[in-house]
Amino acid sequence: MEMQHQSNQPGVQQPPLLEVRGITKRFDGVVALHQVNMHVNPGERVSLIGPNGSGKTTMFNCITGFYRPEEGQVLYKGKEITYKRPDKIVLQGITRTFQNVKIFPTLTVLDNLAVSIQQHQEENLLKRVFYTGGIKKFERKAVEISESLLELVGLVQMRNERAASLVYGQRKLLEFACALAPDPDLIMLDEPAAGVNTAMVDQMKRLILDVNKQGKTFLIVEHNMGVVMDISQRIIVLDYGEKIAEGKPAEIKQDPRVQEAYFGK
Amino acid sequence: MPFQLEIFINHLLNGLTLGALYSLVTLGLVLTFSVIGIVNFAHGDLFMVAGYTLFLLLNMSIELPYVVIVALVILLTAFYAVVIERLAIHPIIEKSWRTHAITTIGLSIILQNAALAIFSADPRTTPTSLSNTVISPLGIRISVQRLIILVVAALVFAGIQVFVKHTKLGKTMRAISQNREMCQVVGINTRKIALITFALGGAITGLAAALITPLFSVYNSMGSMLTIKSLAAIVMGGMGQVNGAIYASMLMGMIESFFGGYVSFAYKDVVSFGVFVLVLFIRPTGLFGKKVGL
Amino acid sequence: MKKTLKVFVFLVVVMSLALAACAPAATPAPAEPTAAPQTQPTEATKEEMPPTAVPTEAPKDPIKIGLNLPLTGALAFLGEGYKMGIVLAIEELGGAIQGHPIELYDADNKGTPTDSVNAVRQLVDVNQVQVMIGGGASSATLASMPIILEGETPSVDGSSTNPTIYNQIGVGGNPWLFRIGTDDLIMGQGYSDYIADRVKSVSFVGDDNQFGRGAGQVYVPLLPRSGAEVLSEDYFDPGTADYRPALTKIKSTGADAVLIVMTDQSCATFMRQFREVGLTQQVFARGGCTTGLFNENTKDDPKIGEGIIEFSFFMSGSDPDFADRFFKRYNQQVTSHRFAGYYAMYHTVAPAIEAVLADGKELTPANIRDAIAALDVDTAVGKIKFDDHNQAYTKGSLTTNKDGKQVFLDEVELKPIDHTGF
Amino acid sequence: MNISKQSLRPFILPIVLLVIMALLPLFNQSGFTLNVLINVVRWLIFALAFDLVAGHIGSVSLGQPIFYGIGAYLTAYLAGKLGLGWLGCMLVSAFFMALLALLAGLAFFRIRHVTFAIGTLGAAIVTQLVANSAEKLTGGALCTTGVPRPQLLLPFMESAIKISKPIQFYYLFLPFLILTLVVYLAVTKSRIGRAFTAVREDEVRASAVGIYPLRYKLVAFALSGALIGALGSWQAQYVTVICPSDMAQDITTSLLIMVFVGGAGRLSGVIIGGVIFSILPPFLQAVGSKYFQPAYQQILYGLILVGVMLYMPDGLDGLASRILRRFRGIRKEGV
Repeated sequence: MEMQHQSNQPGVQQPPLLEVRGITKRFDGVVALHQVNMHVNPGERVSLIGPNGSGKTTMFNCITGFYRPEEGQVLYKGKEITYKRPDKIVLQGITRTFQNVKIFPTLTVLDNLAVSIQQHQEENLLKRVFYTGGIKKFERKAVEISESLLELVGLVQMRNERAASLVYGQRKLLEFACALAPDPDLIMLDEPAAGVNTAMVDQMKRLILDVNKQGKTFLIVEHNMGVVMDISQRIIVLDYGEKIAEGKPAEIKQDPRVQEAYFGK
Repeated sequence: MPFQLEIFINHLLNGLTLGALYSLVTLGLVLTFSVIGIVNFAHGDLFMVAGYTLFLLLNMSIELPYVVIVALVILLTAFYAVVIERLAIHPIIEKSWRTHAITTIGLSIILQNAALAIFSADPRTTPTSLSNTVISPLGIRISVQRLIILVVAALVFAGIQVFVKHTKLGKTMRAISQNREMCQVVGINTRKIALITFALGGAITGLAAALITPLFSVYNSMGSMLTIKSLAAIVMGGMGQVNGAIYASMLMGMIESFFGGYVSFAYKDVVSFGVFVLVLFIRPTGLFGKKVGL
Repeated sequence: MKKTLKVFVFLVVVMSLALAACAPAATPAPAEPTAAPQTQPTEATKEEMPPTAVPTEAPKDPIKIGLNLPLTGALAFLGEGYKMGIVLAIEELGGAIQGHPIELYDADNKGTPTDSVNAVRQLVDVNQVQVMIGGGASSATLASMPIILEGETPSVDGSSTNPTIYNQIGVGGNPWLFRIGTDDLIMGQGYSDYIADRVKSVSFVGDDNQFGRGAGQVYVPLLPRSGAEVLSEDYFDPGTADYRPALTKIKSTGADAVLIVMTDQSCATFMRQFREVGLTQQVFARGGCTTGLFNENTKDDPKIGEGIIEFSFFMSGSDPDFADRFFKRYNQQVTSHRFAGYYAMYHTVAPAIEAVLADGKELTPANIRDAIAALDVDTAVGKIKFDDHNQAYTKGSLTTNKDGKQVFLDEVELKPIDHTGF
Repeated sequence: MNISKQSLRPFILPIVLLVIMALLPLFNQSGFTLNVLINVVRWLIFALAFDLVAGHIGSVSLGQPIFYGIGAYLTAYLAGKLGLGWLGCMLVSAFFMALLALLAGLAFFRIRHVTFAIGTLGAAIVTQLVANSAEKLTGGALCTTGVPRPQLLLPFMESAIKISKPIQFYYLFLPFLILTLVVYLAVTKSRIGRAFTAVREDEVRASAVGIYPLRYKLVAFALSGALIGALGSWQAQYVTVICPSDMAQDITTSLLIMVFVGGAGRLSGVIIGGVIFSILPPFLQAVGSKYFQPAYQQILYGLILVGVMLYMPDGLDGLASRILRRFRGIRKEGV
């Protein structure tokens, strides 16, 4: 199976960064995802859309290891990650945000970023206890990265505030910065534009495009169709746990199945 | 020791009454836990206060019939529960489980020591004429008080089933226990329901105390063990499932009776709590599946 | 702002409650018959009772007596009982000995070793008492013994019945601790023979605490040696237990008799259920099965305790006059702890202090210790005279219940016994 | 940068505390004072170790006295039967309690929140009941007695000093508090502490930043178990008697009061709570035993605990820092 993706000859299409094969997930007999296949290529901006309850967040959770799918595989850089623990998957280079914004409220803004970086710097627990010299260096590096990210999202002046004191939009930006912090290859955003004002939506869009230019891959779940159409290179549509369409934004707009799923007949 | 059927039946009956007793105590706790989502570590102490209430009522200068006294204890205990809810539970109801647990542990300290200061450490007995009247159906001697506990426990459990499934209030409680947020969204006053649930839990606890203390004695620190056994039953019964908690209470009664009777009394609590801890490890969702709510 | 106000109000409430906590002690409420007397009598002795000595004399130095007792926790009823006896003794002494007013200092040892160390430290170092009265839990006594030794303050103990203590006090190394109550081993020998003379087999049940367990360690090996088989041995949490499963088990063993080692309250509950199950064996008891409190708790049906034979020390039967005085004072029945507290104060500490004063010596802890060691007092329960292990051999008594009242059967002289191996 | 300034602040209070505690016996050497100080040390170590689990990873374990009791019983065996020295006993107890904590943690961290609290409470009761009933092993309700007291053998000394005076105990004990404070600070003020906070606040989010929650819970639990095990070992040698009641729930209650009234998860909070509530009971008893019946004292503690939960969820520490902040704010405005 893996052989397929190791063809690195020039001219042949690069293997996908993330590949999902035949994922099925059930909850107490209710099928949340059924035999879904999808992939994300390196450097791509892909959106996952669908009506409420169509299985988008479930798909996120299956990819990032929070759910264990009943069937199917998730491959990242050609390696299977299906039943790995969430923290292991993160360390391989996939970060994510959550639909209902998750930050650590009593940590400072800076520490929220630092804690997102630290696990990537040293993975061995023993090292963390006995290797103090390295720790100091790591810590300096973490602060450096965090500062530059705060500048990027515009939260520098809040650096020493407790994250609990941020307003909703700022929390979203912080969570976004945290997702960037460990220098991942794939960033998965769960509704980055939900619940924020138009200025913030524009800022978010700009950030995504800027970061993408630096070579980061994005997989985004989003409801705001304007945003989806603006930032996506490719769109995957789920409905009732099945993939019903896939294509460029313009194609998806025209697709009758998508219109039916969204607006009914 | 040869197997004797009479002894076995006796152990069975003992297990049944002990189980009925535990489940009556557990019932009040599991209701509040299920509907309000609060684990009340002072529940056993409420039972203790109800026990002292019974003691005072039985020792009044006017002699009231036992039925009236039981009714009074039920009403008063419901009232205590309401007072506790208003003063201590209401302000923290939206906070974390940690706050709930520590606040109710604080309540438990207050109640236990207030009882110590008022009634001294001497256990008080509250015998009624029923607890000394013994009948012997099928050659098994049993006091009328014990029979009443069995019958009332059965009636109360049946009543709860009917209440939850067929009354408006019961249905509302059930709905809240299954999805609190949704209920708030559709405009159900969950806080009012919380108060009513506390009162109902208090009433059941009062009933339990009024029936059970005549068989034993009431003393200030009796609540701790009752709370812990009830909590164990709730966890084994699947965190907030009323029926599960009742079954688990019956199971604990049976374990204690049979293990104590045939093996060792010193280790009977070790075994019943051991079973509880084991259940936690093997089936953290409880023995009886993971249906949510009442 | 509102929050700060709330916090302030809360602090005020806490402070006022702290003050309120003092109030009941300062102004004794009219005694409700069922409530324990607690501090009220202590205050009474200090404030309302003038020293009996000639009032024209200048007030003499007070005698400070420390109480190292479990006043909270599971054994609180023991400590309370002791205190009731001690307070009554002081009242009968007129609140003073030869013009020296008596001051009582409480220290709550909660019946645990750690708190017992704290309690003795407080009494010795802060309150600087001249003599202590302790009792309740043997483990607490054992833990406090090094501190008593170091603090060089005598302590009179009423009911630490663990035989281990015998080997460690007096010539055993600690000359400061005295026991007026005999321990399980001393009592057990005589009672085992008595039981074995009457029945061939016994089921043993006890409270699951130091009292019941300690007795079990003695009787379970001693009874077979005396000639009675032990068919079962069980312990129960005092008060909580539903005893029916145990009673069913006793029924199935078919023992000739039951030996109960329980305090008053557990015994009342146990016997009530014993009758419910319809058991008819002879009941032997050790502890609280024929006491006034037991009969009080079973007064609704006097048949419950009928015919129990109990062996005990400090039983009201052996000093009925004291039992009457106690009931008059508290409107409660005497128990062996209440009894022991009284005897520790009235017949042990007080005579020793009188002896010191009579010799014209100073009231130092050391002088009081010597006086206690030299005591030879006749009481209703026999001589209080200490052997070289600081053990007094008060008499044991056999009692039974008849028509809801305790009836005195016989006295038993207790003798020193070899304690090696304990 | 402000980080270096911040990293100094947490050391101020513990250093002040330690200096005061080390110097106090110079002014008052009564056995009572020293015993109170020994209790302060004991409760502070206990509370700090408890807070590592309850405050920092947010798992309120009501079973910590298990480690204390087993550590003590283990010491009775090691010191009494095998003749192991005091330090050896403490180390061995610490090691085995850390091991036990790891095993128990693997089982108990499968459950969470209030179920975890109830489960650990159940385990504590089982352990206490077993200690009460297994008379051959523990002496049962009659307790294990006669644990040898420590002997200190220093270099260049002919014979060992028998530790028996309170002052000797105190100064032998104090370094253990220093060690505990160092461990506590080293763990909580480092990246591990940050990860602890992450785990406490949101386990799902913690996983999403690469933290494996179970691992950190186990670290905290094992550290706590080791410290408490060593403490139990120490206490057994100080009091010489160990009873099942040493594992009783009122120890947990005291810990809850100290940590949550003081301020959970913050060193200053634990120190404030630990010091106040280990000094207050003996003080009230000694000064006002005539007025302050033990029952009233307990009621007062209960009221304080409930009141703090209702009105000052950050505890006394939170209140203190709020007042300080306001005070500073006013001063700044004035300048």
